[in-house]
Amino acid sequence: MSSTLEKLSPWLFTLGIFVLWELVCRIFKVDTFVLPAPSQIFQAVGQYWLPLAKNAFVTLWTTLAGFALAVAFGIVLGIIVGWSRTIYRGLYPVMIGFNSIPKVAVVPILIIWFGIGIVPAVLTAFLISFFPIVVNVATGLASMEPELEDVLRALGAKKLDIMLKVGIPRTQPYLFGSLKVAITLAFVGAVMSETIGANSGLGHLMVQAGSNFQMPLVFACLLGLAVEGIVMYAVFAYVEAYFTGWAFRSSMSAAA
Amino acid sequence: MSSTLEKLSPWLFTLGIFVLWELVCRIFKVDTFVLPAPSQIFQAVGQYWLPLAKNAFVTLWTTLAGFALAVAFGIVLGIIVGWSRTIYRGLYPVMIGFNSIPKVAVVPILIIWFGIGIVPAVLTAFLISFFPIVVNVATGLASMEPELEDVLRALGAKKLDIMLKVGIPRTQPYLFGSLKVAITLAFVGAVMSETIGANSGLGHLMVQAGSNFQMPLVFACLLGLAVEGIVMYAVFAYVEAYFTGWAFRSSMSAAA
Amino acid sequence: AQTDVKFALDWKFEGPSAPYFVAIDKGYYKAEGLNVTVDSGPGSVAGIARVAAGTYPIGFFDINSLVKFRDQNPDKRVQAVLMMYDKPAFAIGTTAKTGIAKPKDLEGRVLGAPAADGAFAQWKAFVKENGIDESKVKIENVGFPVREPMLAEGKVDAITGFSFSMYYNLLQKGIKPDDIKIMLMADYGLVLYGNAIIVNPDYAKANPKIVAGFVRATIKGVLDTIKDPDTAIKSVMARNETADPKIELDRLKMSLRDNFVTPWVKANGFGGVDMARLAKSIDQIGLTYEFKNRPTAEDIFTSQYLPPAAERRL
Amino acid sequence: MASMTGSVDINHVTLTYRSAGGGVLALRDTSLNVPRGEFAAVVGPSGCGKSSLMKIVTGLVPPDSGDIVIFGDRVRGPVKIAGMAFQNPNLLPWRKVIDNVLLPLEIVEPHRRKFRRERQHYRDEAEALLKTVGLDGFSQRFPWELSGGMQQRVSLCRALIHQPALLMLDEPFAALDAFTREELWCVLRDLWQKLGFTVILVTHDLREAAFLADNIHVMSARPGHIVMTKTVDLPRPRDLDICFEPHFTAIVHELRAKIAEVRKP
Amino acid sequence: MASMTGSVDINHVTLTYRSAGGGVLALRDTSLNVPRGEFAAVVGPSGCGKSSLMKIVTGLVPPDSGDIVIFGDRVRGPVKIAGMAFQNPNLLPWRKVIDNVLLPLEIVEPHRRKFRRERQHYRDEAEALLKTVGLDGFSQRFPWELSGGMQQRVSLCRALIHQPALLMLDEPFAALDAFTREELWCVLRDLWQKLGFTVILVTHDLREAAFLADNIHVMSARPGHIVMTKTVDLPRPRDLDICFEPHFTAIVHELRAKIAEVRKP
Ligand SMILES: Nc1ncnc2c1ncn2[C@@H]1O[C@H](COP(=O)(O)OP(=O)(O)OP(=O)(O)O)[C@@H](O)[C@H]1O
Ligand SMILES: Nc1ncnc2c1ncn2[C@@H]1O[C@H](COP(=O)(O)OP(=O)(O)OP(=O)(O)O)[C@@H](O)[C@H]1O
Ligand SMILES: [Mg+2]
Ligand SMILES: [Mg+2]
Repeated sequence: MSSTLEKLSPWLFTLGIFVLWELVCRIFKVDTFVLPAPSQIFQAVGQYWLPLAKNAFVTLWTTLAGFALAVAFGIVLGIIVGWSRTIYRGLYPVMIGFNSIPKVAVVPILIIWFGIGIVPAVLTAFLISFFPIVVNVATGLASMEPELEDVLRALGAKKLDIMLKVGIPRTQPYLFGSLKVAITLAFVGAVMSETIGANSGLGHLMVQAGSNFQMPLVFACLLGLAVEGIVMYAVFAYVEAYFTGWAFRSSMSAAA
Repeated sequence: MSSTLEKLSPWLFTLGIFVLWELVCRIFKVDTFVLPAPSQIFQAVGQYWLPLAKNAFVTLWTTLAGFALAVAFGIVLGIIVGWSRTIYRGLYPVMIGFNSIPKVAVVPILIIWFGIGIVPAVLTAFLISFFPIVVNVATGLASMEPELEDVLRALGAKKLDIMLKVGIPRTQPYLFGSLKVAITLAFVGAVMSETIGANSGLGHLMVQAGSNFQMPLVFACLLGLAVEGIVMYAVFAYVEAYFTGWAFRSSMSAAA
Repeated sequence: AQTDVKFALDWKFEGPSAPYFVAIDKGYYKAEGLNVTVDSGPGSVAGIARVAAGTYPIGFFDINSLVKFRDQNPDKRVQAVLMMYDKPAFAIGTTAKTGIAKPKDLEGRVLGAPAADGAFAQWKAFVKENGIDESKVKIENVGFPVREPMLAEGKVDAITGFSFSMYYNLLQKGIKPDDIKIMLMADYGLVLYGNAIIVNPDYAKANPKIVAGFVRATIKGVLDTIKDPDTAIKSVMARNETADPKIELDRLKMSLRDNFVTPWVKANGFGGVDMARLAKSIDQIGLTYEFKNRPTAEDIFTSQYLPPAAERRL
Repeated sequence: MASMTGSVDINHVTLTYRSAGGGVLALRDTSLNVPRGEFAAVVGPSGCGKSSLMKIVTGLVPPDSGDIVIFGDRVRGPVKIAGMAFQNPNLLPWRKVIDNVLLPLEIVEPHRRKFRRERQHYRDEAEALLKTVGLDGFSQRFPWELSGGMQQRVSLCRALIHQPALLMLDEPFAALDAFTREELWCVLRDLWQKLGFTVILVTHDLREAAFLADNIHVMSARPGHIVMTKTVDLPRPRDLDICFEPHFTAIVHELRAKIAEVRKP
Repeated sequence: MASMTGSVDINHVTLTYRSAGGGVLALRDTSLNVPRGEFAAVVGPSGCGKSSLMKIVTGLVPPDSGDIVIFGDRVRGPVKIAGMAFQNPNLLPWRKVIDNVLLPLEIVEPHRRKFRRERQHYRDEAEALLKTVGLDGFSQRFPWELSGGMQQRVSLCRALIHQPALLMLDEPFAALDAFTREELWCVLRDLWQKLGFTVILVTHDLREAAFLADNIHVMSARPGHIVMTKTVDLPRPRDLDICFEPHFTAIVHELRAKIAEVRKP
């Protein structure tokens, strides 16, 4: 495996996908209405870059606010759920139930309570994205090796200490994994809320473009979202490499 | 911790939430069209149990079909991503990008290609839910301890053997964790697709009820979804206990 | 001092929303002492709830949805105070190649209809008024995003929807203007009204002057828009960076022609209703929908905030 | 054995591990007394319950019956005054060697309180300790960058760093070559003589037991219990040369014979 | 030493571990030859590179320079003909003891092919092997239900089960008491004499090396290389009593002296 290939592979993959997409659109004469070709989408990006950038910025920061809430809350709730079997058994089903519900159903309630705009978007991003974090933190704590736990218990450490010094670090690779899932969900949540009630953001722009019959612009918004997701991923990948190098020692490790 | 309390806790929690909800609705006089009280919802369940049951069944099985696809594909893709650094680096960003896009935007395309009904619902459930599985499988493989890996390598085992005999079993607790996340997403995906194009399913029923302002019925549908999610969770919890007992040895383990 | 008023639209900022922006830009609201902000919305169903809950004091939504809302929530006395669309945009759309020319032709065909569609909600009434054998029409629940594409691809033979939405979506699908057939339900026996300005009851009770002022200023905006749509559309375009001015102008003109300026409006002035027709329209809703607390025409519309007829003449 | 205040006192302790595969009776009616400040060794065949005994003393595992009293306090849960080196090094893989060694100081009072303020001071102490076990220069490495024996030495440092009143060592020198081992015997001996803590050492090396301990307790095969206590009446301070004295050899042989006897059930 | 076909041949091997904390030169220009069927032992101070040498021979770690030839084939990656017992037992926690022992049979041909069909036969063999190391009755338990020494014995069984042509043992008896250890010496000796495989044994116990091996290779402190090869000229078959013979003791003492010398850099 040459390391140049490795460095280039994300770009090659992305390029490949766009080329494939363009080809499919041209060969099968896919309707713009159904799926615009990348060339059309990039044209829309060029034409509307200013509103795209402005709205993308709004979406980015509402998403990040919701995501930050989700991370904090998810870790704390994960610890609580990992803490007590009674809470685990009681709360888990309820959380599963809550998460099986499409958040679209919840957004209107949030909008009625908090008005349209940024608050419901932040809350939706939060509500939709905390669950994977809870699950991975709780799993990490529950599957702690008793041997490592004993190291701290033998020192008379309190449960919280054990969780913080062993449970959380040990589960870090999975915590970061769950963050990758959570950030994508947070974007979805924020955008969804924006489509239902907001005067700005990519979700708002998408619906507007849709009702203006501008499918390429709709897909330009989606592209913007994808780019934002990838940028956030790059940030995590960086932080992750710093924190969890110890976990990715496998010679087969693709992450390191 | 008494084990009776533990056994009852899911019921107590659920009951507690309903009681709280009812109280909030009554004390703050929350409008039915914003958030119906549980009493109203259960009344709707009683009144419409037949359509609820029929549509719930449709949603359940489309969801399960999509979820089954997601599990199979997620594990395979997780192994592939865990396999090669080039693929990992190339594919991960693309997947993140794809997952940052609300699937609502993709459903119309599926419906146009596959017609309305069950196929797009299954596919949406699949598309929305495979990502957490990939992430956790890939993380599990990437964070394999080289010591355990060496046990197999020393026998001249091939990479696939190492993945199957060490990587996957080792990551099982997290695999099951990701399944819990994935099943909830699968429900969300199926329902979403049903709201956009289907003649049956809880999503279809919800939209119908919503356009008639029958909020209690809408929430009865949501409740149905939550119940289905919880049932699936119970199934997993059972399977999980069988497969991953070895991982939950911690005295603090809430999962065991 | 200016009073802040939040006003909720049913949908995005498009050609037909010109009157409010005209009223803002020309200072009509300001003249009434109002500082109006306009928010886009998610459609009538969710929107009416927002007005009922008080998130917005005033909104612009479908009066037929309001009827159902009042039926489900009899104690929430949300009322319409200004009728905007004398004729609703509810329509059946089809293409020339299907050969459907009149309602009766729908028999034996497939009708694509989003379950939440305002137009589809009137389907049963339409069936009854036109003597269609309902059992012979196959109905498919197609969501909004796929409605027109499925018609264009021949997967369904006709669709329900708002006339101007369908028209432009079908144009986008590359169907020639001459091949697009739109049947306005109002032209086929439906007496339903369309969208109206509705108000939160508590707010209206506490601030009757504000509501009346809002209504008056809005009417001025409407009249200006009717007089000069080409100028009015600029007020919309200033607030929607991505819209195509030509399409929006077309859409506004179509809406003015079909919805705003009907013969009845020309005769009686803008903004009022014929209470007998409204009562009959409630009956027609009852054909599709099972009432529990059937509202009366008076429950739904009040003319108390309307300015004198003279101010409403075209 | 009469219990006296100020000793580690194990009274008629029984321990069964329950699991899906059926219960395992690990300890049966085991009693043992280690007076404060004594250096005790426990020897016995593999799988007889030595590690279990260590875990019971520190309160990590609760016995089925019987009780443990440490310096007057009954053990009800994990105790705070002990330092323990497990049979496996059990180093935390996400911490560098030095941070593994510092771990107890982040937990145990009064160090915990002072830890942030006096970080540098504690680091210096840890570095010094690592140096005594021959690991200078390895403090900034991760545990998996060390050889088996080096990991075990880090684990020993972690047990010692907070100068616990009771030191529990479970085969701490098993992965070391004879010379490193003997060096560390001397390190441990000197520390013990200087600080006067109480030590319970599990070992398979009878010479190690005889060289270091005041009393050597021999355990039977599983279910384990103490079948013999041998007092090592060699004078202190002891030097490595003592290992070649006939009396030393005699003690070792006596122990050997006893274990050989108890291994056959 | 001249290389001959049919031997394990390590030629001028150098190994550096590279890591964030800087490189560690573990092996420097190490050469070693173990003829086919020989029992070789490697001894040396802790951290000198013994485990690294084992990993290089089995191809788990590639050397910086030098090459390894096993029975005529150059090692380019993990080899298939070896059985290895690591210094850590490294049992897979999700597999019961018996399934851990059976693992090599699921991987290595020709067993792999036959594994499903002859499952029962293989299980019986594994049970028998577990019995020889004193673990009958523990086959249905999980690894963490075993004591340290028991785990090590399971690991030994796993290395032996598929009767590899080359057996690599990294301190396989370190966690065992003297008697169990000696018992297993005899088990290993008998197996070796019966099957005639090649063994490389890393150990800290010089008596163990002298009792079992044909040749004992002494490694220097890190960076490790072979500083002495001692041929054990005791007659075969050897009995445990041989450990008390003066010639045996002399060999042990010679080794001891050599290690003492090489430990000082
Ligand atoms: N967690 C556990 N679950 C079930 N059984 C256990 C567990 N830990 C130990 N045992 C059993 O208890 C017995 C004693 O184990 P222990 O670890 O105390 O032995 P030991 O004397 O330390 O042996 P060694 O010298 O091999 O380390 C063993 O037979 C073992 O199988
Ligand atoms: N994965 C690794 N990364 C970096 N350095 C390592 C790694 N493994 C071993 N080393 C270093 O290589 C040297 C030799 O290690 P090795 O494990 O071969 O020693 P050893 O002779 O087996 O010691 P012991 O008798 O203590 O097991 C040590 O100094 C160690 O720090
Ligand atoms: Mg032990
Ligand atoms: Mg080693």
